[in-house]
Amino acid sequence: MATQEVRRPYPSPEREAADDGVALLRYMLLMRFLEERAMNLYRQGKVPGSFYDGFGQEAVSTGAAYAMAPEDRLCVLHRDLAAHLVRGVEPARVLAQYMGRAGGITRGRDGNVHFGDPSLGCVGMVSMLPDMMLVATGMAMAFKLRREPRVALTWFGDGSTSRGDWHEAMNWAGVQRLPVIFVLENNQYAYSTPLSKQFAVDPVQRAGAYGFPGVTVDGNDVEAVHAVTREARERALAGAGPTMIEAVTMRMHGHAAHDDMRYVPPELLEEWSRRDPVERQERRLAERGVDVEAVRNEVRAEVDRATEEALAMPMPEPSQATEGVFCEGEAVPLGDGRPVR
Amino acid sequence: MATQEVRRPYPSPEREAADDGVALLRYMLLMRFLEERAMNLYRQGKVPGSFYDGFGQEAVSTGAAYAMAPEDRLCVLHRDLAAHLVRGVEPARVLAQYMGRAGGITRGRDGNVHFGDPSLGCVGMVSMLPDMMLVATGMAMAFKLRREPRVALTWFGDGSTSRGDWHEAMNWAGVQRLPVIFVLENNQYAYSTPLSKQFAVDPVQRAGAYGFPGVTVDGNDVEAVHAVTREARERALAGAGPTMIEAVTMRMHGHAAHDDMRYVPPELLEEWSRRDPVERQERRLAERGVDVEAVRNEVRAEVDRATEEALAMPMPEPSQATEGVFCEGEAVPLGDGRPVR
Amino acid sequence: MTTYLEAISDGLREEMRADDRVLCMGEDIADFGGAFKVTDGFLAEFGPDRVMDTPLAESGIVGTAIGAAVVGMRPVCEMQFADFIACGFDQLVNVAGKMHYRQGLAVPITVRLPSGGGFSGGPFHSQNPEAWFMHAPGIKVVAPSTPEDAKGLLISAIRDPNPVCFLEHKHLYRRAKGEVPAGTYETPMTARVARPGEDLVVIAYGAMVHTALEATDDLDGARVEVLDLRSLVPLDEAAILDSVRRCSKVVVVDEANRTCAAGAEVAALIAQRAFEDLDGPVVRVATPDVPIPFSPPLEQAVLPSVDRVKEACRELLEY
Amino acid sequence: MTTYLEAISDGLREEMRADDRVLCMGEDIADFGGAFKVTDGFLAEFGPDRVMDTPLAESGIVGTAIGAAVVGMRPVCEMQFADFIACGFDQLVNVAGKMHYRQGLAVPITVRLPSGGGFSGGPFHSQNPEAWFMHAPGIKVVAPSTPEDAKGLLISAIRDPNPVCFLEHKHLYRRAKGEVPAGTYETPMTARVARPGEDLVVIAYGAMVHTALEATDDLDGARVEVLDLRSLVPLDEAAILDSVRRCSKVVVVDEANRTCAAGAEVAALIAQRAFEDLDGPVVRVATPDVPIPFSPPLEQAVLPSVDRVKEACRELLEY
Ligand SMILES: Cc1ncc(C[n+]2csc(CCOP(=O)(O)OP(=O)(O)O)c2C)c(N)n1
Ligand SMILES: Cc1ncc(C[n+]2csc(CCOP(=O)(O)OP(=O)(O)O)c2C)c(N)n1
Ligand SMILES: [Mg+2]
Ligand SMILES: [Mg+2]
Repeated sequence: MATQEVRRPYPSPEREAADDGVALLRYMLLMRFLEERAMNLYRQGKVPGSFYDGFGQEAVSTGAAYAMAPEDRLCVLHRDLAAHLVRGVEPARVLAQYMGRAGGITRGRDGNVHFGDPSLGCVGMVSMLPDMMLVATGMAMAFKLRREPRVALTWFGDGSTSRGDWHEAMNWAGVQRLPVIFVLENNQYAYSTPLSKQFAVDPVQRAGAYGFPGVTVDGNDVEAVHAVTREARERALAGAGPTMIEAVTMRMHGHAAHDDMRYVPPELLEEWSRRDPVERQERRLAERGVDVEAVRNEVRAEVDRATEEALAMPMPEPSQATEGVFCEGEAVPLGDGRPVR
Repeated sequence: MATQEVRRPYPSPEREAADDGVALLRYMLLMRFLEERAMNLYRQGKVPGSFYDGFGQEAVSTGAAYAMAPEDRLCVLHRDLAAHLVRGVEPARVLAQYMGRAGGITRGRDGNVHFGDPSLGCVGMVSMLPDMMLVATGMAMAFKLRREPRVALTWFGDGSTSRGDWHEAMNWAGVQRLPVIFVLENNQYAYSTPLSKQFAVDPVQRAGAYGFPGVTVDGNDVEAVHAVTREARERALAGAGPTMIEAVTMRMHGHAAHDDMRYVPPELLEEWSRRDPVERQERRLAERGVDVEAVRNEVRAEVDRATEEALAMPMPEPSQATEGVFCEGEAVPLGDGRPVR
Repeated sequence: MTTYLEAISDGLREEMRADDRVLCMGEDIADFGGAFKVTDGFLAEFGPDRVMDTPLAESGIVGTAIGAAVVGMRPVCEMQFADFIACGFDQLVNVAGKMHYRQGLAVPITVRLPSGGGFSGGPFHSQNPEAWFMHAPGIKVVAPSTPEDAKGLLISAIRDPNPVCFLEHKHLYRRAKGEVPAGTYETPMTARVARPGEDLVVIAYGAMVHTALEATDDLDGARVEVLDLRSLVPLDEAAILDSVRRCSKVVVVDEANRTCAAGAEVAALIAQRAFEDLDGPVVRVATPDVPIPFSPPLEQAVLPSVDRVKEACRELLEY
Repeated sequence: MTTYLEAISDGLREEMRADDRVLCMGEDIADFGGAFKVTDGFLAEFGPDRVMDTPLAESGIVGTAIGAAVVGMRPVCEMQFADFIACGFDQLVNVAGKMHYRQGLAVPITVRLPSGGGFSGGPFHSQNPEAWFMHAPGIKVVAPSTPEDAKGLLISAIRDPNPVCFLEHKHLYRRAKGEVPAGTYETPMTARVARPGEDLVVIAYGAMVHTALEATDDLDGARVEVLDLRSLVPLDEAAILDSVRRCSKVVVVDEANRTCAAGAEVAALIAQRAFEDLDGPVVRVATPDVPIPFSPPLEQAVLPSVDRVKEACRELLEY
């Protein structure tokens, strides 16, 4: 698992904007098609347990992850598949992960989006939300202590803002002015719980009381998310401390595959479906003269190939179930010392 | 322990202001003299473990507790001895508590200010700060659900604001607009940790982001603390929700008896000693024509009597050490159904 | 026939009808009826004051429940999964557990913990946390295996003046079925002989009672007793010792991670108090000390299976 | 002669000198040098980047330490008292403990836990929380009893690529004294025969090793072995079974609350794996399941005393 080979490069933030726009679309599409495929596999009984997706929120993970450099470190959350793809996780391994196959990122040990590829500088989330806020804060703390020009970033949901760890991370990051970016994915619901039961005031307004800016961005505009994250990253690198970004979006599917979302007013879904982030970026690129259909076809073909590949992967060996609880060798830091991507 | 007899009444908030001023002084003096006595007993080896006091902060617990009605409920913190006295705890039982005697409020089971007299409507704190924030919030929640015109109040320190439970309580109280009052006792330090290492922005400024007001008050002016708490109580009763009160004060002694406070600049102590809350209230009352010396003498005599009484109390029986882990009878609510004081 | 899940709903509903101090708190339990639908329909019947959707905050849930309990309510908290109690651990262990001993104040809260594995829930949706709370004084811990007991023990838990962890095994929710008495009744916090026997006793609780029964149903003609603990705190020592006295051979089955689990306590108790009655080692079958893996072949490899229990019993019978 | 406390300081200091990835985090550890002065003088020597006063936030301490560890640091976290780890429980158990198994990522953090009672610390400053972490896969747990081992085990813990809970017993801080080698050295996470014997073995760890030694020093001429576990995870099963084989009688002494404690695990292990070697019941001496009371007569009544251990040994010897 801790294979640390050099992986294929990913688009650098220094690229041309037009080119970036296509890359952004590509990752959003890849996330969407992969999740759609995974949902089919789930319906076919090939994905054990439950299945969670980020339909309608693809811009948030894509835009933010794309603004990060290879040496930055990410804690990726459950609606943020695109972040893994941006970092370079192969689609086949994602599908294998969902299906609990030996070739999945966690080799069947964990499910769903509970993974991170250490060689790509990502820590997989734990279910307990938003525990990863503190992990990201700790990574940023190490960067600052070592005077490395690197940034940590993590996502979290509107519901997650209610837990104590959220506060401890915000406070810590503020006191120490750490190079960390917190992306609040405000998708209107936490499972069935609407914002009004979660907080009295939008949490982005709390940022100031922790000593750093909170900015709200249209979470369905991938270029806007990208731009605002890039700025936050520059602030962090300049020693100006953390930024909280609130990306306003909508969870267009149920909390998980079993959830019929009765509790969401249909008008709300309708309204948000008109703001679909993928279609929006497609329209934008079409105006810029990009052959969007070609990109879609390319991505679709990639997902088809990935599906075949993943389905060919074996299930893990039962005999391995008890291996690796402890690290027996050297502790290899997350993607350390190497161009992780 | 769960004796629920009717206890002696305590001064009602409806009393005359002048009269109140004396009562306020009386409780501040009682706290101060009792703690001074306890410190002597500690030095004589009669108080096991450690010893914590609230020297210089007497106005905060006195003023706030005095604004609460008998039917209100309090979670009292470690610098807030006066709150217990205001509620009606007998001084002898406080000294017995410190000394681990059978007649102490917890009968030797817990030490220091870790006590609450259930029959007086108080819950004793646990050490884990600020866990009681949530307990107070829960009491307020019950009051609101039952539509009872009652308020819960708790104190907490500047350091305590960093912990997750603080946030969970603030958020919950805000979402549900609960009749709860949070008193931040900003005494400049958490053990040896100064404010600057604890937070980037004064926590009173966070209150707004939870949906309720945060007000700052001179924590060394007992009448001011009393007035602001009374207002907060009225807001709560009117259904307007929580208030956070920041009482700015100074911890004039070490964190506990063993702490020499090397880390506090002497100038700071000197500056604050000029603002001593007891002397301030004495000056104020003297101007109002009160015979302050008489009050002092009265209180001193009370503490002498209490000391004798406490010293005469036996230590608890070892055979009782394992009793009462579980409640075997009826669950009697905190001072329920009776005029608790 | 009522399912284990329906029995829990039923018990909770009946007790809410019987006692208006009872209220439910948890994430997504009102409008949505709970992740497992235990409180489905409760909002309509009891209203939002008694069926409360809370913010996503487990310490908040436990802590505010404690506050409400000490002023006279009887809160029933739902953890969406038992695993999340780790986030409310301090309030439960330090505030609720020690309250009565320290100050004679009762904390009548019930914490419902949907626990256990077997359906690819992975490392964070499959845990059996009961031993943590057995090792925390002042907290009762019950873990029913049948619908009848699930209902009765939930009612007992709610009526108990102490904090009670109510372990409801997710894998039993729809699998375990049985007759359930109507109305309210209390199941005592004592063990129950699930099947009498005399050659060997398998001691278990929760889902493992079913594994034990299945494993020993037809074990080469041996008459195997199955003792269903039902309650872990208090632990029915008399019943355990009695079974051991009669059977002389013991297998303790526990779905939790082996080290310091409930099974360890039971085995240690027997090793001290029933040493003379033993005709063989006290055998434990448990999940090894690994996080519960997600993928079915891995998960099946670690959870105690019918086959593993069978094998352990056979070996011990031959001892 | 070096005290246990000095030995811990010394080990930490030496390892900080030897490895600049090591940093200390905790409440009041920099300027003040820690509530027990373990890090006294560290700020001056290593500066504020490596000796960090944190906000009052245990989950924050553990969680940020995890983050720093996964990117290459070796954080040593101090809980001001072990009891406060309840507030950082989730991060330790769910994030740190399961990280390597799930994703092959090492979390080399050490969590220092000043634990134990005996000095009127009361219910919140006297706990022995080790069993909670023994019951959480992926976390190592060590508990030295001597200055030499305290230093060596702390260095081993820091160098270990896994999360390690380091239990330092407060009652030993100034009471336990001994020779301590200079420089850095690692003490293995295995048991140690504190005193060889053959009539009975007392198995203990931490402060209870001293209680066991004192209790059995002159026990009517019996040759009593004392096995100091030193490490609870990994647990040195071979050493335990070997002692039992040689002595045939066992008393397990544990200062923690009895139910599901480390002592329960040791007793259960013996009951299964050394049954044939036993010449009597596996006797446990532990603190009953009560919060640790404050007042000296009450506290003394619950903590395992020299007398209680003596009595248990005598009874068993006569068995
Ligand atoms: C500490 C904790 N409690 C409960 C859960 C169960 N749970 C899983 S997702 C979820 C809702 C999360 O809402 P939000 O943070 O808004 O993220 P979203 O799923 O909307 O992206 C809940 C309650 C959890 N994962 N963690
Ligand atoms: C959760 C927790 N961690 C650590 C401690 C140890 N401790 C006791 S008091 C204290 C400082 C508290 O500071 P503050 O909240 O400002 O209260 P003050 O003592 O200044 O009134 C600390 C760290 C504690 N009581 N609780
Ligand atoms: Mg959400
Ligand atoms: Mg303070």
